[in-house]
Amino acid sequence: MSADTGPEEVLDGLSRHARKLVAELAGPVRRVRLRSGETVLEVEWHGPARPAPAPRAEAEPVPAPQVQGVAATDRPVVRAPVVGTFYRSPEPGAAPFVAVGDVVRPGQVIGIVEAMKLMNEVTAGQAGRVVEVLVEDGKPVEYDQPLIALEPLTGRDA
Amino acid sequence: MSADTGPEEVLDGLSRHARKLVAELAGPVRRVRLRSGETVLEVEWHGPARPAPAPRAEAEPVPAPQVQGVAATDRPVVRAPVVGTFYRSPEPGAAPFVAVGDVVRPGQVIGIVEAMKLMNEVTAGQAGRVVEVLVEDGKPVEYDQPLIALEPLTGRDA
Amino acid sequence: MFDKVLIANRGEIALRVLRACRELGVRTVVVHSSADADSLPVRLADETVRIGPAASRQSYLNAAAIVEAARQTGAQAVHPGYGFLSEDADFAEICAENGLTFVGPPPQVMAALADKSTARALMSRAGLPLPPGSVRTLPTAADALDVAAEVGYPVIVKAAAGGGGRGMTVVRSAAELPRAYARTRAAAQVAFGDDRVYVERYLADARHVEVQVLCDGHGNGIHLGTRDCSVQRRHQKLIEEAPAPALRPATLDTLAETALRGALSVGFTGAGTVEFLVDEAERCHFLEINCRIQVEHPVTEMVTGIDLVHEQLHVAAGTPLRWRQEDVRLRGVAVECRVNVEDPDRDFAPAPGRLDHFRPPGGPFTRVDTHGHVGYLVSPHYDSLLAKVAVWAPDRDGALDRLDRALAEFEIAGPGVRTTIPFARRVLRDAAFRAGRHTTGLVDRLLNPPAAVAVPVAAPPRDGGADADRTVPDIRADADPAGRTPVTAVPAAGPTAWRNP
Amino acid sequence: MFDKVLIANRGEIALRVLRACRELGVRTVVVHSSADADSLPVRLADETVRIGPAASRQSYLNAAAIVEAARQTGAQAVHPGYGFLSEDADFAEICAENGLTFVGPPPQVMAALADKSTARALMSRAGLPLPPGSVRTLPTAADALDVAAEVGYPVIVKAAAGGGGRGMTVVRSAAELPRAYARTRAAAQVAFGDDRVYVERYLADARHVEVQVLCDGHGNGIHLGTRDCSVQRRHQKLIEEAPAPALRPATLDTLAETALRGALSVGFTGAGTVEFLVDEAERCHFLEINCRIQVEHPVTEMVTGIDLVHEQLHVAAGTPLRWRQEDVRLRGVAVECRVNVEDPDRDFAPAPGRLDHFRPPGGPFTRVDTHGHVGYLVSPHYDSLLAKVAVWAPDRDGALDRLDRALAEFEIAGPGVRTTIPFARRVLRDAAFRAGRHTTGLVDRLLNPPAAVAVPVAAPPRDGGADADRTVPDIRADADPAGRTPVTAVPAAGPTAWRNP
Repeated sequence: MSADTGPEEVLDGLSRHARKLVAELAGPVRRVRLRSGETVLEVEWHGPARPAPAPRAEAEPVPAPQVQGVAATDRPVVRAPVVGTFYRSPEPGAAPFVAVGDVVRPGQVIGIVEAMKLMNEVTAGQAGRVVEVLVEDGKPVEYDQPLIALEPLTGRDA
Repeated sequence: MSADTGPEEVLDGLSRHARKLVAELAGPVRRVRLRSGETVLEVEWHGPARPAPAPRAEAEPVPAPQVQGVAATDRPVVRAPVVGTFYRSPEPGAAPFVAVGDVVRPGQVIGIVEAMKLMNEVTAGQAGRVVEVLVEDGKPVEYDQPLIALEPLTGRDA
Repeated sequence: MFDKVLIANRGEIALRVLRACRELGVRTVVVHSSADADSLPVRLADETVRIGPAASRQSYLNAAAIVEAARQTGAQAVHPGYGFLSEDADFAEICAENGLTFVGPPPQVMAALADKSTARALMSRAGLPLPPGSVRTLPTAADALDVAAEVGYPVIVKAAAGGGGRGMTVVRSAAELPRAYARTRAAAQVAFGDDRVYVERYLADARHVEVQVLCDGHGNGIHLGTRDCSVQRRHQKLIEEAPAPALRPATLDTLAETALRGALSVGFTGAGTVEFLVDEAERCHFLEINCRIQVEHPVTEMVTGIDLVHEQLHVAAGTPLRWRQEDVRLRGVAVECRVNVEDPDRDFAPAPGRLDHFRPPGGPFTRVDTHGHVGYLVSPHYDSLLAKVAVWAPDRDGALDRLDRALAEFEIAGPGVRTTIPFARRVLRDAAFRAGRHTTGLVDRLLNPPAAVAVPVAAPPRDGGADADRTVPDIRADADPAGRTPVTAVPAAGPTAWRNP
Repeated sequence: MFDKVLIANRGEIALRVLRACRELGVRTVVVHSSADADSLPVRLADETVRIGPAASRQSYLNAAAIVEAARQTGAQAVHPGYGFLSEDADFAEICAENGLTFVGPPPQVMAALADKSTARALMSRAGLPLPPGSVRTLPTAADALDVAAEVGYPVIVKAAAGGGGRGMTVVRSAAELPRAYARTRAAAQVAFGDDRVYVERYLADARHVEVQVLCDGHGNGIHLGTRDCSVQRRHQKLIEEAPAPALRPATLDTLAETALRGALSVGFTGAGTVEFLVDEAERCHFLEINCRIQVEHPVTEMVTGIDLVHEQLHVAAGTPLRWRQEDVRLRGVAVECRVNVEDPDRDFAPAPGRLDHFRPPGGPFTRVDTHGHVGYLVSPHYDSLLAKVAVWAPDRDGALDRLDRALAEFEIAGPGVRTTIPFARRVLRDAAFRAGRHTTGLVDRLLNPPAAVAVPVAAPPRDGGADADRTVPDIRADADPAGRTPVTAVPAAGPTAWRNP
């Protein structure tokens, strides 16, 4: 189950996608077929299918883990490299490193996470336009917590 | 999931995924097919399928309950009405009530189950031709245990 | 010790007995209905025999099928668990006739104790304090009115053949009595085939305290201390603890010694429970003797270190008692919570279904007895008891905190499935309960906060199981407020005439 | 008592500490790696903070991130569990500098005891019996050969900075020694940044016996009896029990009193374990002191009724010890089995994977500590300990039968998942083990039935977790067979010079 993607993980992915597909697509699905390289998944329905996954999730009584501020969508984000306090600007009163609408380049500093009195610069891993700042200035963040959301650059931005 | 992933494990994975899929997807599934490299898993339902007990049982690692002599197929059977000892004939040495090939009518006695010195006649619930006697004479039977297997009568028998 | 024991029960108690057998090197035969073919006791048993369909009457209450299964498998003894056939003297006799050892007292002792009037007559002779009020059965409503007038309202009309919380009606005024009298007789006739009833004063605010005893077939007996089971809803115990809290040590000693004397006086053998009602002045009133292992036996095991099911089996095998009274030393406090698949928000209606999630608590001093598991289908055919969570701590506060912790982490979920855990945790937060000052009125107070509390009649009996372990915490008057001597009649007929069919 | 405690660990011990906090009304913060985001301790915690990626070095061993998480959440104390940072004096110091109470002894005590040579020098001064052989560190292979010749082969080369079964090589002849000496030094340099080693005689057939002590910050201390942990494979304990079996009561008393004296002499506070090797003549040799809660603490809890994690928290909060020595009464026998996700048929290789089935045992006197549940993905990143099953009975035979029953009903299954349960049950059937006459050589004997048993060197250290709770049951010679006085050198340098980095 380590690192590299084995057939196990590929199948996991295929099944997940199949489930999601069927849940999200309206109407009675008759056949689903997925393949990833050597791995294939195929499902065919006999009659009209009800959309089942929703009630299943609804009945889930377990409290969801307290994941704070995880971005709901698949848009690219810049995440906290350490647990600490997030600062949007280099010092109190200064202008923020980035604001919504700004275009960032890979390696550009977008904020600071202070941990144990150490200031850790947070840099963007990819280029993009800032569409949302997900954590307020001065708030605590967990490791890997999304800090800002980006959208990929279009031709116009580049 | 360490080390080598043999075809054994891949099949395990395929079955598990098939099971989970069918369990989670609503509606009568007709066919499921999974393949990983050289390994392929395909399930097809004959009629309007129940939610897949077959693969579920197959991969079940828990020792199966000690159900004795349950008929594997869906052919009609006559079952023991009580726990006790099954006798094929009315008394020792006598001819059996029925033998393979015999045609039985609803209500016809096909054997006796003795329990607590009480002789309980076992009667066929439907007409049919005896295709197999499932319990030997003098053997203990559980409640509801199949005793003889029938096949429905065709026009020729009737 | 036996080589092979047949377990004539289901659910958590079948598992409990199976575990004891395993630990003693005894092979197990688990008989089961069609509904339980895939249950945990069946999966863990050495041998299994399907004895009937889901309905208890044709399976777990089917004496002939059980004896036949024992014959088939060569089992030497039958452990009946609780409920079902566990207190059926006829079944014990059938076992004996078929060369099977019934794990329980001799049939004639069971028969005598099954009839409440007989039991109390016997205990009275043994010097046990009887409850004030009539135990004479009353042939007419006029007789009932006379007794009620004498002991004072509220009174309770009870079936002589009842027990375990069944066959009782509480009456608050003379106007209600004739109808209640007729209704109870009719219900008793249906339920027990015996419509004799008697009337006693009803005492809502007392404690239900019981004593665990253990007697062998050689005239030896010990007691294993007290349990308090006052947290009850409609005569069904919800939370039990050992020892009984907030009573004077002298009261506890008296109860224990009295109980043992009573049991020994009737030739009791095996594990039994002598039940009392204890009033505010710590006066004790004998209620009944139960001839089986109780649902709540774990709390006694936890404070004594004695495995009661092991001892039942040893006694049944003829071994002299392995413990002397001086070996029994109580340590700390144990509290058990029954987890029933019922919806506390819908008047505790059964809420069975398939368990998508099931993760019992664990950790220090925490014991769980359950037949539940992920994927288990809680059957509507049987009792709603799904699990028992019992904890131990050096003191009662610690035990209650631990129980709350354990219940909070118990994860049970599935479509339609609800449990009594939220209600039990409400009880744990109740100030009177925390102080150990609660009575059998506690649950009604929690469910009906306003003043006037209507004490409901016991639910109609359902099929077997832990249901039958319901208790009789209801009756019993305090000493007459006017200072009159309480009426305590002894039934005219001897044990056999009073035999519970 | 604290309002809020941060739990700096994972798996079953994080759950164990969380349960104790709940029972004491203390709010919990569970820090976790990305791999454990959906783990049981995280799901049950009041608050959680993700402190790093799966790799322990960047999460559970990341002192800065843990302290930062405590600051964020306002936790007042940090409970380190076992393994990871639990015996890291620097971490304890960092906690103190940041106003956090570290649940454990003072940093300087931890530092002194972390160095084996220093620890033994201190214990020698306190009058504890030291093992025969050298504890002087040896700068050259020639020195090592001299000492080995003096104490006799087999010998063991050990890193002064090692511990918990790490940094040791067994040597059977002079010819092997120079290479083993060089290899151990090199490995110690890599593992501990400290290549000092020493040589002692190796004694395979002794018992590993340890004493649980509990000391407060006010100079009070008690002992809680002994544990035997002789069932080990490559210095990893598999089955532990309390009290140590088949030893004379006088030996047990001496061990317990000696251990407590040693702990008090160095200003130890909290829960600690003093480890000894006991030879056939019941002579005791001090091994080391562990400054943390041990994996095997449940067996002590079961025979004493004292919750060790509660007491750790009380002591850390400054409360004087709540138990006097005369309050500690041992009762019965408790045995624990560690259930590791390893394949006994493939040399105990880790066998992690997703748990399709997971049903822990239950019932009387059976305790399970586990973070496992249906659907749990056993991570390859951490230790292989999945569950601990501990049972209690009045006597040892009963406890072993009960443990076997419990292990037999433990259902764990998933693709690729294997556990050590089958092997543990083999141990339970071993005649020498049943008789309590086994030594640390038992597992090798079972795995390698023929005569010549090669004692393997400890596996290379893996990341944190229960791994770090491995023990040092290996060294120590019996009295010299030639009757010479054993060599017992005391290191020249004081504690700080020996500080384990």
